[in-house]
Amino acid sequence: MTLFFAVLTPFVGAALVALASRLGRSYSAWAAGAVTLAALLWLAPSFPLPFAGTTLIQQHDWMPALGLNLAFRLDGLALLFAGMILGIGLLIVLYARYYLSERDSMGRFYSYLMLFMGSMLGIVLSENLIQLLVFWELTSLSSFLLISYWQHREEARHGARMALAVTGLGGFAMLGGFLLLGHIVGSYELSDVFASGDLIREHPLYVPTLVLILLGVFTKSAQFPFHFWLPHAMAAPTPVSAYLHSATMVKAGVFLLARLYPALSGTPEWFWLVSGAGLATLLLGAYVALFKHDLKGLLAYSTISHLGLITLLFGLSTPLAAVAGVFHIINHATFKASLFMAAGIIDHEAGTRDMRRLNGLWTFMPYTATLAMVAAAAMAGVPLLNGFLSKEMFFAEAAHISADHLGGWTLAALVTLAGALAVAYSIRFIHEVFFNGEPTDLPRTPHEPPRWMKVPVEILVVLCLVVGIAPALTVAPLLAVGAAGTLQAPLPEYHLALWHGFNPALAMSLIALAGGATIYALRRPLFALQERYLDRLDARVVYNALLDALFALSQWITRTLDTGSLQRQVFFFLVAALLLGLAPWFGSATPLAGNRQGLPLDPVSLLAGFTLIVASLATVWLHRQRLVALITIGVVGLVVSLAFVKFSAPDLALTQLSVEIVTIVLLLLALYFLPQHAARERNLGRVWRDGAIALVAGSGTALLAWAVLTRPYDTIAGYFLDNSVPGGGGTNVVNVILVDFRGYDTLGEITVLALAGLGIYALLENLRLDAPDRDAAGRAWNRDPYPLIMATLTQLLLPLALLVAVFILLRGHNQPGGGFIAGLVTAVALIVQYLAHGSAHMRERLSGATQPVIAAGLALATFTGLASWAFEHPFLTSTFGHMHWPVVGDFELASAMAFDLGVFLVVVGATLLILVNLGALHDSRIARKAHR
Amino acid sequence: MKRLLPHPLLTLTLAVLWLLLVNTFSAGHMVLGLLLGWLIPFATRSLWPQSVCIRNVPVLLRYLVVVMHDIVVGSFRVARLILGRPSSLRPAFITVPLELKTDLAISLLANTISLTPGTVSVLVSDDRRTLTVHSLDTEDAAAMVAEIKHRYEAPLKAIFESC
Amino acid sequence: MNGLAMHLPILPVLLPLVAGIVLLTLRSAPLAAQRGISLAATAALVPLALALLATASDGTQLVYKLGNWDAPYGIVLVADRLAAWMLMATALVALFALLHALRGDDVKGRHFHVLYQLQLFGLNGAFLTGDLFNLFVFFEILLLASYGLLLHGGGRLRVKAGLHFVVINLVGSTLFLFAVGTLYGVTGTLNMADLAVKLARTVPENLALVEAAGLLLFGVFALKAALLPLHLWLPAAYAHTSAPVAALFAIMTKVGAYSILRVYSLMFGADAGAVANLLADWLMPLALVTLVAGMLGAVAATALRQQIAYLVIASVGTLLAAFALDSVDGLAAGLYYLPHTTLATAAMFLLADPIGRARGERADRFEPGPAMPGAPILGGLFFAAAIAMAGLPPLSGFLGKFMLLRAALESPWLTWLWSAVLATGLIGVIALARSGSLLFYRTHSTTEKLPAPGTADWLPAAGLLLLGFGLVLWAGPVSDYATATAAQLLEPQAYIDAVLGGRP
Amino acid sequence: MEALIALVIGVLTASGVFLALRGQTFPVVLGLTFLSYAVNLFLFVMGRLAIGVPPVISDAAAYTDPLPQALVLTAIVISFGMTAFVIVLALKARAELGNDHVDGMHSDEDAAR
Amino acid sequence: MLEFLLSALILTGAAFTFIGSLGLARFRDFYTRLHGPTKATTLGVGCLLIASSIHFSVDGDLSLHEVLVTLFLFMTAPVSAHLLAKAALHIKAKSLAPTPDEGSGQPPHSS
Amino acid sequence: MLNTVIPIAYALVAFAFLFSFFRLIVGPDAPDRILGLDTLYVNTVALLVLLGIDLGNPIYFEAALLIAMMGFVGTVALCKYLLRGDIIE
Ligand code: NA
Ligand code: NA
Repeated sequence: MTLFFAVLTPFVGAALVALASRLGRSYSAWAAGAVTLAALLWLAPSFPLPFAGTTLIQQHDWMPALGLNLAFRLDGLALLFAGMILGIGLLIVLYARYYLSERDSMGRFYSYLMLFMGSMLGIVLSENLIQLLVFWELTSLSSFLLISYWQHREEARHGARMALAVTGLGGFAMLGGFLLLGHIVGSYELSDVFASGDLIREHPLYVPTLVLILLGVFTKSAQFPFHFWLPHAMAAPTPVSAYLHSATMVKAGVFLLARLYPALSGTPEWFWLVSGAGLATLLLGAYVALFKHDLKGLLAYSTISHLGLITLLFGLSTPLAAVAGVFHIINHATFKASLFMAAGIIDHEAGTRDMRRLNGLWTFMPYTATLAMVAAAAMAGVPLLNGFLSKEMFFAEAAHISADHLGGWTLAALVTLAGALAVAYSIRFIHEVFFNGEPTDLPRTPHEPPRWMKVPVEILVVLCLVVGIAPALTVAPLLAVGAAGTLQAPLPEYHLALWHGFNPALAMSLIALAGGATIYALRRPLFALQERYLDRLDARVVYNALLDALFALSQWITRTLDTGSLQRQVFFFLVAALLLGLAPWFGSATPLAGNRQGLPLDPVSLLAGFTLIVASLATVWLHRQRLVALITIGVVGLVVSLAFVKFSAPDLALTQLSVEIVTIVLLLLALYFLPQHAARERNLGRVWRDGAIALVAGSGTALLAWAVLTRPYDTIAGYFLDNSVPGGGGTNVVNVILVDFRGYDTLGEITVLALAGLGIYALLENLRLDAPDRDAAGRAWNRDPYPLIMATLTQLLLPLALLVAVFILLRGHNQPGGGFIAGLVTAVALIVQYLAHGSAHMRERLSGATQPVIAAGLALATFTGLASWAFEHPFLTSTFGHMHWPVVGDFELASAMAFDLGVFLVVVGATLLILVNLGALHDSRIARKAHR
Repeated sequence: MKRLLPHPLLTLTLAVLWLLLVNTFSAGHMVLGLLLGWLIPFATRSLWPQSVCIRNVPVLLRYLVVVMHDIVVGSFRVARLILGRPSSLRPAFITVPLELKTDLAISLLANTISLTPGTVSVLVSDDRRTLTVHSLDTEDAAAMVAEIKHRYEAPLKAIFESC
Repeated sequence: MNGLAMHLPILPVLLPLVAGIVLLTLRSAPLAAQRGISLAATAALVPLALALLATASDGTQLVYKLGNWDAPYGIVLVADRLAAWMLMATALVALFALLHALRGDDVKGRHFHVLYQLQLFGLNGAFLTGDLFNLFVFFEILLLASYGLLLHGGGRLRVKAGLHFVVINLVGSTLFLFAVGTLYGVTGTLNMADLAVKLARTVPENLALVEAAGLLLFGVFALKAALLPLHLWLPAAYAHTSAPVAALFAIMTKVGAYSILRVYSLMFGADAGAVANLLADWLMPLALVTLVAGMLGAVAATALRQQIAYLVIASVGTLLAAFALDSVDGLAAGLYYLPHTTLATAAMFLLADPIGRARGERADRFEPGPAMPGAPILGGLFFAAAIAMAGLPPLSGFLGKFMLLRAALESPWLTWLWSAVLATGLIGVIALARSGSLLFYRTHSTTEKLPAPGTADWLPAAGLLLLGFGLVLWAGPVSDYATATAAQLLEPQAYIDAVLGGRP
Repeated sequence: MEALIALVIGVLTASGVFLALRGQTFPVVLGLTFLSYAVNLFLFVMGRLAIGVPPVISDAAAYTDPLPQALVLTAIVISFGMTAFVIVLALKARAELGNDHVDGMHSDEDAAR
Repeated sequence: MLEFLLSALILTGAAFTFIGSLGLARFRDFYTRLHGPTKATTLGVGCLLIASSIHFSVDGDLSLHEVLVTLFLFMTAPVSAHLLAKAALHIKAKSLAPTPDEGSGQPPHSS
Repeated sequence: MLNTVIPIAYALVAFAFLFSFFRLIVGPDAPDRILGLDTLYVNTVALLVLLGIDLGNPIYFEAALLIAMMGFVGTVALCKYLLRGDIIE
């Protein structure tokens, strides 16, 4: 668990640090330091293991079935990186304490920093590839937070988003790569991956795997052509830059190269892709660095260049090159971190990082200048400093490879050129900041930084020196263990020393030093050239163009699809339905019609069918004259009910008839507030298009119906017919199905009705519509709201209608009828009273509380269903029995009747709720007017 | 009593209608019919006019017979007109002065007029003093008015407006 | 089994129904009482779902015969692993959305709690039913409740979105009935298990007819799931309704996805004889196109809630792509992804609410606005929710995506699926980084008096995110359950036997 | 007879589809009503056509299939509730959007976007 | 004898139904059209209902519920006719006879 | 005798139905159409009664009763709409 806890510590620490900031600014820093140390302490006991040649692996189950476990690994490479992350991390914590200003939130900064540190630690200590990826993405996320720390600055926001986008791209690619790798190996564990190197390299999926993983590596390590995000990430506070861009974030990419080196390297694809990208990056970074006026810009491109160098080394695929790569990782971390911190100090003290304004700082801050000069010299590869050693190993390997490969000395020449450029920009950094005359127009007068701000730089610079002077005594064991961890194999012969005699590498170093000095001396024409032509060449332009294209494309597609038009939605849906319904018929042997014998056609049915069709078409044709359309659609409803009657469905006919009238009343209520006539449509193309769709849809459903009707079928209906009387106690099978066999459907159905009522009630609240004071033809309304004869006679009809309703309700179980129809009849009977007498009259006489009726109905239906629980039967189990009372005689009682009564109540309640409230719309308006 | 049984006549009517409806004349349904005949008016008593008073039942019965006879005769007359030449019709609106006062009586008169020979009630004037009738084929408007008043209005007045 | 345990499968349906009835009865009771009832009923769904999960986890498929009628004649409820899973997701989202609503959204119109409970009634009923027509009925319940909830509070855009939502769904319901009718017309049954048996025996002369019905049904479910090009109802509906309702709606598209999974694994799956693998050619391309279009919509969005709505569409694409793999691993990936995306979306909608309010009149539009009070906590939660939605580690979206990509390794769709999922993942990161940066970073000072969010404003969202994190912590058991569910779905014979009791 | 019913269902569907695609709320409501007629009739005839054999148990020899009838009853009720809702929603939209276009627009030109 | 009565009733009923609707189709203004359906059709349907009542009473138990429909039709037909006429008057539908004033019911001065 | 009478009756009622429908479609005024619909309802009652006698099944009675009721309500509502616009006021 120790490795797990080491990784977990910074994450938990992030919260502690944030909390500590409440105590005071320094507490955050102290807490962050403590957290870093704690992580180090968790690891410390295990440090000797890699030196002893042992790899520590700790496993914890997470998703074992998917091969995704928490698995940690401490080998040489992990140890090396963990040490750098925590060690430099500690220095950064210290440095940042003095760097951040009063306005900056300490808690937020250190909290993000801890998140980042934990993520980095997770990457390097992961044994499981997917877990590694998790931490990998976490570094992207936490660096987003760190880069955008000064969120009010536009460049910080942009830089952070760019870094996230580019490294995010790599992360997603790498996820693919790791999945493929795991697929090839059969495991995501590094141990298994290392053991399957040959299997991997010979697998047909090797190239896609490699490319996807390298995309991750290259984006993270800012390799060409993905390098552009890194300079923009310099918008981060300098401690962040120092940390992310020296020892950590960007090193994650090269760490992964080293990590997967045993599994993936050694193929031509690896060689060309990795070393190709590395070489291009090396040269490009070094070249651009020379022209940056911003101190951190220079360092950023220098970082890009050095990352290219390391990548190139790993690409070469020789063990010695790999050792050199690991060595340069260490060295670059030390000198680049110190340089960033120095730059930060300069920025902090002078208020600018522009080298055109920063001049002659030597006089103001000689001590800092000295430190910076040593570090810069290491960066340039000056002997006696650590940079020289690894760079010389690099030159040696380049020369060696050049001798073997086609192209002869091209590689050697190019890397020497890169070395020369590095020398040139290092000189520039020193010369233009500390010397080169007087400072121009600085925001403040620079002076030496606080004591403790220098300490981290001092430590790192000392490291540069001691390693450079006595590598064998200092860095050698660490390098050995790191290189061994990289190679996962015995180390090659190499010799860490300042002096290797006269050899090509030494020559290249000397040429680079001399060449660098020369280039710097000739910098003015170069600068002019650069400013004139080459500044415009920036990968960021491409990035922005791509991003703009993405936004433009997204907007175009989204707006093309979604115009906010309902007609379009309906159209899409209909077309989709037609395609889905038609597709199976193409190339199918299924005949359209079956061989079932049909019924003969009789003249009355034909007449009814004709009426329905004419009425339908008339409705369509006349739909702009809305009242007329309402009348013709009434005919359609009537004929549909007739069809139900004709084809043995009396219940349906009754229901359809009642619903029909309520719907017409509803539509009339609504029509009052809507335009009575609609204008002719001007878009005739649309009319034709819709007509065509309608024709196809109509034909489709007609054919579908025809196809089914002409086929025989077996049905479960027999069961209902057989069991309706013995099992359900009713002879009206449809009703028994509704209240018993499928009573659950009915419960749902009345819930829908109740919901419709309640929903409408909610909708109508605060609804205000202008009531027209004259009709469509401009006539004032009739003065007589409640015509006498109608009022008097409908009143007489009420008891009759209610009697009919009770009749229909009571007989429903055995004869056509039932709660629903009875409910509608009742509602209609009451609505007629509203029509005849008006809402005010009815309100005086009838409590308008329809909602309790709905509730009672639902409750009755539900609790009737629940009653069966008492007998240990499932919900809605019905029971019935025959009674005998004196005088009254025999009769049947069924629990389903109570259920049906519930249905009745809901229907009455909901229908009245809807109609009465809709009818009261106008009323409330008058009331409101009167009130005003 | 009035409260519990607001409309005894109605109760009886409804009970009879119930028996017609269920098409069964069993004791159970008689009980149920009476029960409903009581329950429905009771439950909707607030929606009912204060009371309907009916005097003169023999007049009522005679009136019903007259109306039924007139309906049949009137229908035959209308049928003849429909089958004849439409252009030979002499349609007219006729104003019938009303003596009836109660809503129910006026309404029943209007209904009766609509169901009987060639007339349809169109309008009760705002002051309820006249009833406008549309006549399909008018020979003598004054005679028609007289006939309506004598044949329908008088008995209705006797039945409903003599309490 | 006796007592209440015997009725376990129906409790998640009846509880909200009874609560709804009680709330309707007590509609003039004090607000606190109404809220208490609603909350208690919703919270009680969690242990109920847990109990069902526990029962189903060993592979038991509880069958509850309503009215004590045997299948296929009566309606049965079937509580299998999938149903329990959906119930759990619903219960959790519903609980937190309701908590959010209690801070005031519930009193902006009539009957919020009744509608809410009946919405849950509809949802749970749809997940549990074993009868195709009953599924239609519960679709209608949940739709009508959702209409009410969607429109709750009113307002111009909300009403327009609601009108579109209602009309398109009514057309959809019509199609549902055409499809169910055709299936009944050919097979003479409605029980899904029985349909599975009968459909597998489809004779060649009925084949195209049955397939047409099956595909029409798919059209309906695709509409509910918001599959391209039937997704157009969703962005406006989700973006313009109130926050708790939008959060609850996170489960609504899943009803469509659920139905696709249930119907096409049971009735048109690999074992379905002549009608086997009916969706094979349709689902994957549509899912991938939906994923891409949804993500592009998220990029093009001009306001946060609109963006989340498009992310919902993208997540539907992801989910259905997983289901389209039609393998244990694929289905498992989808089933893991499902609660993740539901929780994350809901959290995001709940967060969008206080964010919008804290920005004053700029609301949630993507334009530079005033520095919002409470930015650290809202921003932090937004960051976490965005990570989850974008499918980045360490949250559940990543694991879902990992499982999906892994499951696709053996699929012929590998290249397409990977390209779509990975590319949209990146686009999602870009879109969310942009919106987060705009909302939280690109701010200016203001004199506008902006309300600082209280704890209640963000706590439910935080709770949902925490639940989502639970999916990561317990990824092992969760994914095992998802895998077992997937295996159960791909072996429908056990379901059929459980429902039909071994009868042919 | 089967052909006539199929034709009728087709005409109802076609009318419904055409009206549902109109731009104003009122024809859309009419269209939805047509569609529900069509689908109810369709669902009903899935039990096949039979004359004079209503599913009320008596001493008759045969009965028509009662199940589709029960389903249609449920469907009618549901579509009634839905229609009522959409009608009121149309009014609400008229109030909120200021006109009766489904997208809250005035002219066809706008709607044709 | 009974069958003759039945046949006569059915035929009369159907004929009146037919004639009533014929009037509706044939006549030239709304007010004259109103007469056919109000009287002839109502009587026609009444005849048919009585026929039905007799028919089913003979087959088995007494069947009198048709009386109810008849009663209902006779009560409502005049009300419908009245309302329709009132509506026609209100919208000033074309009339062959000079129309009275809507409020007072008095004939126009011109006639 | 009934066997010859019933088809004739069917034909007569069918024509009545057609005439009413004709008036409904042709109008010209709204009251004409409403009257057409009202008459159509009554014709339907006739048709159902005939059907009941023809099939010897009294089960069509309720439909006839309901059609009579609903036809009336429809007519009242439509007329009220013409007169007042607001049918429930
Ligand atoms: Na989602
Ligand atoms: Na009438």
